[in-house]
Amino acid sequence: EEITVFAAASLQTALDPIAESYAARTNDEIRISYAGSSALARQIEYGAPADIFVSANSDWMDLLDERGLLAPGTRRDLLSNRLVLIGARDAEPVDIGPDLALAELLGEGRLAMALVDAVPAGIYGKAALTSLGLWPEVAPRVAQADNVRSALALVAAGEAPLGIVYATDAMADPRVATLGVFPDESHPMIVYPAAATADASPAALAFLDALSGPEAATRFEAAGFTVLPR
Amino acid sequence: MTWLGPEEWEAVALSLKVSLWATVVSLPLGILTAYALARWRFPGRQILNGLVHLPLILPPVVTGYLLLLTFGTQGPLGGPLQEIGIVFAFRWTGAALAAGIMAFPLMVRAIRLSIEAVDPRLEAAATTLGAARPMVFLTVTLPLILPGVLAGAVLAFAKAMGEFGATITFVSNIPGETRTLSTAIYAFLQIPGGDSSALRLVVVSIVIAMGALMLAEWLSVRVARRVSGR
Amino acid sequence: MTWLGPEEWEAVALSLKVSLWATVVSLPLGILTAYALARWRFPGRQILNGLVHLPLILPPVVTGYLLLLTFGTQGPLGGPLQEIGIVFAFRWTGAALAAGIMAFPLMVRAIRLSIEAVDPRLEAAATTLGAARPMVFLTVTLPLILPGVLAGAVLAFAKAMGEFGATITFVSNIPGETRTLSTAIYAFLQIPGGDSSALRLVVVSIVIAMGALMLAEWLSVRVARRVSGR
Amino acid sequence: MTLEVRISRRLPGFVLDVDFEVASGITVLFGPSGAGKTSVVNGVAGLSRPDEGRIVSNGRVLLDTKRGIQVAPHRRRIGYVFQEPRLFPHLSVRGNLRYGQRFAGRRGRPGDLDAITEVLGIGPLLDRRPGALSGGEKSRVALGRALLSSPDLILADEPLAALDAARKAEILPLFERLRDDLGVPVLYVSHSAEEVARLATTVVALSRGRVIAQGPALEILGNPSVTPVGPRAAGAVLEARVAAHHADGLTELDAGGLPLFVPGHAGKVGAQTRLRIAAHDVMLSLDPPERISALNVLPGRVETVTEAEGPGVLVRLETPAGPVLSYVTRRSASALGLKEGLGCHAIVKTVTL
Amino acid sequence: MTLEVRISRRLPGFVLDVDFEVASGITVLFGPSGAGKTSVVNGVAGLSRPDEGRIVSNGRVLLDTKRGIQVAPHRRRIGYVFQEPRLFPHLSVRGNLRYGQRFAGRRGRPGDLDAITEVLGIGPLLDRRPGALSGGEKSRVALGRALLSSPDLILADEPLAALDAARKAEILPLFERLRDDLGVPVLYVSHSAEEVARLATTVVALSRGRVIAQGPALEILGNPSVTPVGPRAAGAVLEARVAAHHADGLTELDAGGLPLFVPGHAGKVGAQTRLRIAAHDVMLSLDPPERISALNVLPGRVETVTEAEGPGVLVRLETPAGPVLSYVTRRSASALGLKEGLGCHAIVKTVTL
Ligand SMILES: Nc1ncnc2c1ncn2[C@@H]1O[C@H](COP(=O)(O)OP(=O)(O)OP(=O)(O)O)[C@@H](O)[C@H]1O
Ligand SMILES: Nc1ncnc2c1ncn2[C@@H]1O[C@H](COP(=O)(O)OP(=O)(O)OP(=O)(O)O)[C@@H](O)[C@H]1O
Ligand code: MOO
Ligand SMILES: [Mg+2]
Ligand SMILES: [Mg+2]
Repeated sequence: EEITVFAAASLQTALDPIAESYAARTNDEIRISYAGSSALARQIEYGAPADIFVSANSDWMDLLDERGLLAPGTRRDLLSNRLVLIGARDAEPVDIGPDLALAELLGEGRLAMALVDAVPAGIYGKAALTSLGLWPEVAPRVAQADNVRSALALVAAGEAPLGIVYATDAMADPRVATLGVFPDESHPMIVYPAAATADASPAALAFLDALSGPEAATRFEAAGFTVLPR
Repeated sequence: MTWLGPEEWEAVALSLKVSLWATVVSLPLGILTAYALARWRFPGRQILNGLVHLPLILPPVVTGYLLLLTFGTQGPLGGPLQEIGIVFAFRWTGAALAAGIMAFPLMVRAIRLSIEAVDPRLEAAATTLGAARPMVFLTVTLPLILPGVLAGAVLAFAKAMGEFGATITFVSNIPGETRTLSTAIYAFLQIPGGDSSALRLVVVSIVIAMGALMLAEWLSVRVARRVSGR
Repeated sequence: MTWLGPEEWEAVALSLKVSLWATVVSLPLGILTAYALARWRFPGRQILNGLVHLPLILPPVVTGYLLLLTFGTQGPLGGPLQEIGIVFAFRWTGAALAAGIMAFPLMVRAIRLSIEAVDPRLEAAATTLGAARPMVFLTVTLPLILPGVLAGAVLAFAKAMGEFGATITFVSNIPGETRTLSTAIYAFLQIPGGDSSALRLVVVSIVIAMGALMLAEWLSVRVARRVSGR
Repeated sequence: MTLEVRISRRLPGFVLDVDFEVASGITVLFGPSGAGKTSVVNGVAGLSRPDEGRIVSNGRVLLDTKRGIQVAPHRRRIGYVFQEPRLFPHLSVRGNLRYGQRFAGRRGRPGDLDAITEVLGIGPLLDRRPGALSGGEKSRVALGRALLSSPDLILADEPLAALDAARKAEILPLFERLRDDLGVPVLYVSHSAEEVARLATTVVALSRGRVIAQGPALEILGNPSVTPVGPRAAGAVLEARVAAHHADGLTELDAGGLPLFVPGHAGKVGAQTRLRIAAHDVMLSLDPPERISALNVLPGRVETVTEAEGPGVLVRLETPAGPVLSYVTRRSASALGLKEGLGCHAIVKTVTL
Repeated sequence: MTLEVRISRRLPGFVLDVDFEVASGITVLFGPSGAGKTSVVNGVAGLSRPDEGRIVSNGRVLLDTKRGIQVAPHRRRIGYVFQEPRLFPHLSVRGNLRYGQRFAGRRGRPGDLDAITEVLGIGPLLDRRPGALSGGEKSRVALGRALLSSPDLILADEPLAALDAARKAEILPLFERLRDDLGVPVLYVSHSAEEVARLATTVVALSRGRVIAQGPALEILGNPSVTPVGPRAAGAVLEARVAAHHADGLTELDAGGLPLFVPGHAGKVGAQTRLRIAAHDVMLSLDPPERISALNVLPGRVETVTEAEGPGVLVRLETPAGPVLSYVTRRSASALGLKEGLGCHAIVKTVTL
């Protein structure tokens, strides 16, 4: 049977192998469309043939929920992530707290983040900096990229001395070092909700459950995610 | 080549199919539009001109979104078209539509410039020899603008190969259906460590487009030589 | 207009500045490149042709990324240029560079088609009257290709207005510096409920580009009338 | 077979306002550069839209602005030889020649490509493209293209201007055949007195956008004061019959009983022919000349002596062969005492004919 | 002041291989359509690159393929009147005329725009664009443009082909002035026997890409067998002095003591002038003619009688005014018993001069 999954682009590394081994096991064919959560949500809103949606933030999932496009009772918070401060490979680790001299560390440079009002990683980052009282100071120095990966690229290329990205992204790029982890309580919890759409097949529901299963958990954790309990 | 996986070959094949169809199907319409803009004075000419350029002016995401609204299964055009068996939503046909629309202004401009360069006295000569307007177009204007048509087609093809913003927003990124080279590259760039995979696809993309470009140059030189009689 | 906030006005102004500079600065280079491609036979011509088309073929993100690697402060060109006071990274100049490069193939193609349509016999006539090559170009070729130059410029301007993929990847999104209309529109589209704000900016974008388009049409008709002597 | 043309059109700095009606045959539009000849022809072809006008070709109304009739150019069944060649650069010479044929399909008279090619001397060029032709070659191909479209009306705007005398001499008979054998009316623009004299049935003289004279060729050309080319174009046309071809290369004609010797002529013995004698080539002598190199002497009687442009007068002599015009200086005219009724001999050198 | 041209160039279906050297003055390139005239001129202008060749204008080597010299066209200081007008469509007529002037700046001889405009009759057109000109108007502007660029060498490819006789007559003196007063060498392509006869210092006859005859105009034109236009171009040129202007519009010339009457002539009394008498306009009479309309009678003696093309012979008469050529039919020649040494009178009508 064919199962179509719409998933946030940043999940590809972890999700591809999970789907592959699931497909091998069940003979289902799993097609995963990776794109930005906003685009995927809108497409589902306008009738995309998705069975399962894994979003990188709750807002878009909420929207689909309100519109009654989700199969009742299938929504769950699947994964979580952590927000980290990254820098050049040889940069010194720092303690992230209200005393962090972020502006000093930046010097003339820019702080790379995702769009702080639009892209989840940017929104979380801004919230964290705000709650730590650091935001007003660094706000003018922020370079906002259209997604986390571009923010990471700015740091990796040495254009920005520091950046705020997900732990999963930081892990995968050898050109950057994680300088510190933002305290969980400094920002709303980062969740990747998943749900089946209203007309998902039983096979799709089974795959959704598999995503919450132990084998998937191993893969997700290997990629740096925190698996949230069902 | 073994360094491209089967999924990647699929993306290459799909990109070719999408770009070719986008180019071939829009060509007659492009020629007609260019002719109308170059030669006819009618109310609404400026509006048509504006509409043609719209995909160039708008961020591709917006164009994709508008396509989704219009040609999605729920859209004012998508619905009726679906009734008669033409479906764009989340099909490769939709990717071709998006690519075609994004490339349309480039194609039309190139052809229009060529039409404007045709000496109207040659067309008048054809008329006195008994050729009616459409015949004049086919036997005089069209052969003379062939280099421009070729240029327009190759621009459109190249643009179609590179298009992803509108495509991914409109028809998502479904493997085997709407996952073109460009969207695949985009998706790879979104995941940690995807750069090298992206690079491989970029190379493939460049090779194909350069091939098309050189073919067009070669044809164009031949056509020009025929016309100039040298 | 009160329905645009000050930040939005800023984005409008910036977009205009970026697009105008991108167009104006690349125009001479575009004319030169078009002339070289149309008239000169030199080794590497095909390569130049390919290079010019590259931004069209590649997904904009890739172009942006390549720009970042090349013209960033650490880049092989960015570094030396910075020494002499030319900085692109995180500046509006970088946005203009990105827009200019993305628009370059469109500009060059339009101008090249016009150059190819110039009757070489007129240039020969100018030569016999004592004009050296550059003078022939300035006094004969250039006036004759003005419609094509205009078309190229307006295409480039429109494309520059709509460009965001390469821009945001290269210079990210810094309010007042690199936050153009297109990136603002993109940002609005990323959050649920942002559509109406995006729509307002889309309208502004369309109005500006249509204005430019109609201006160009009008100029072009005047130029054409001058040339045809009607 | 008549052609009725009334066109008025206003351009900045130029007003065209012509009105003429001509019978079948070749009508030559004559006039200085910028007089409006091409403008008239374009109007007839339907390529420019007059502000007001009426054009009727052989009973067929092609244009009548009053009645709102305007036949599209491609339905006018004309063959237009433009002032500049206007060949299709993307087609070979053959392709250019054949272009009009396919649209003429049903109208019979299948243009004979081979014959036309032969006369125009463009056989070896058939596979070339116009870009590789010389100026005169282009104009010959353009002429062929128009002729092969089997038109009902031919418009020729200085078709032979780019050609040498020898080539012209080969092509002129083509137009004569159109006029005499096929009866296709021709509107012919020319600056050349020779062409006019040889071809014109009717002459319409234009100047500054207006018709300043029109009428049968003989009348208009016989009146130098209205002929825009000046007295050089004045001349008389005689009807004659081919009497004999002589071994020394001369052809003897019989013009009203008088023998006329001309350089080798193509016509068969017995055939009718027209012969033009330019006024300035005719000398007058009161006595029958003797021991003189001119072979043609036509006895006659002075009919009129008209003041003409320049230092001369135009003398019209009535001879058995028909009226002959002579352009002589005023000084000679008075020395000889030329006046109406005086008997006199016209002397014409064979080689000027 | 000489012009040396050696060009060989190979095209598919056409081989150009010419070699000639001419002295100052106007050199007319003569030959049928497709003979290679334009190709030669393009070679001299530097617009086509010969496979092999050498071009030296007035001592200045413009091309020498052997020595690898090739002066760029814009440095050749030529004024080229193309076979087709080639006006710049984006410039007004004035702009076109002035185009070459600015590059000629330092070379003195500031072209006189007003004077040229006047002679060419294009004053009222100065502010128009070429698109709004008639065919003949275009060719006049093109001529003006080339002349105003103060060239050291003029190339004119059928510059007057599109013009009427009256206009031609006005423009021809311009070329005569170039030849006689300014000494600018001219390479002139023409099909017109009149133009050749009037202007040519030297004639180079081309056929199928080769020079078939070349030499001083008098020699070449006096020898109809090599003149491609046929005997019509044969003629003699006499040197004369303006003797008097008469009230009846005639000018009296003194040619070696003999009076010659020509239609109103521009020269001042006492001025030297050249006079061409076309061979076919000369009648021969054994007796001094009387009571005849021709005013000019030149007594002389037959020097040679040469067989010529067509049905005639060319008679060369020695007269006090100089040698005169007459083209008469073979039949007349034998009737009159023309042979060397025979005394004879040449009769020339005033109006043919
Ligand atoms: N590109 C070419 N390829 C082959 N033949 C050519 C090419 N260009 C010109 N020719 C031939 O060269 C010959 C000479 O051409 P050219 O233009 O010099 O003739 P021309 O003497 O000026 O004739 P015209 O009086 O008709 O202008 C012609 O027969 C022409 O067909
Ligand atoms: N668009 C225009 N605007 C103004 N005047 C024009 C325009 N087109 C042509 N004319 C003028 O109209 C007049 C007639 O032009 P036309 O081409 O009919 O002349 P013609 O008799 O064919 O001359 P030629 O023998 O030189 O070809 C010319 O004086 C020309 O300058
Ligand atoms: O218009 Mo784009 O930014 O090339 O997809
Ligand atoms: Mg004309
Ligand atoms: Mg020529």
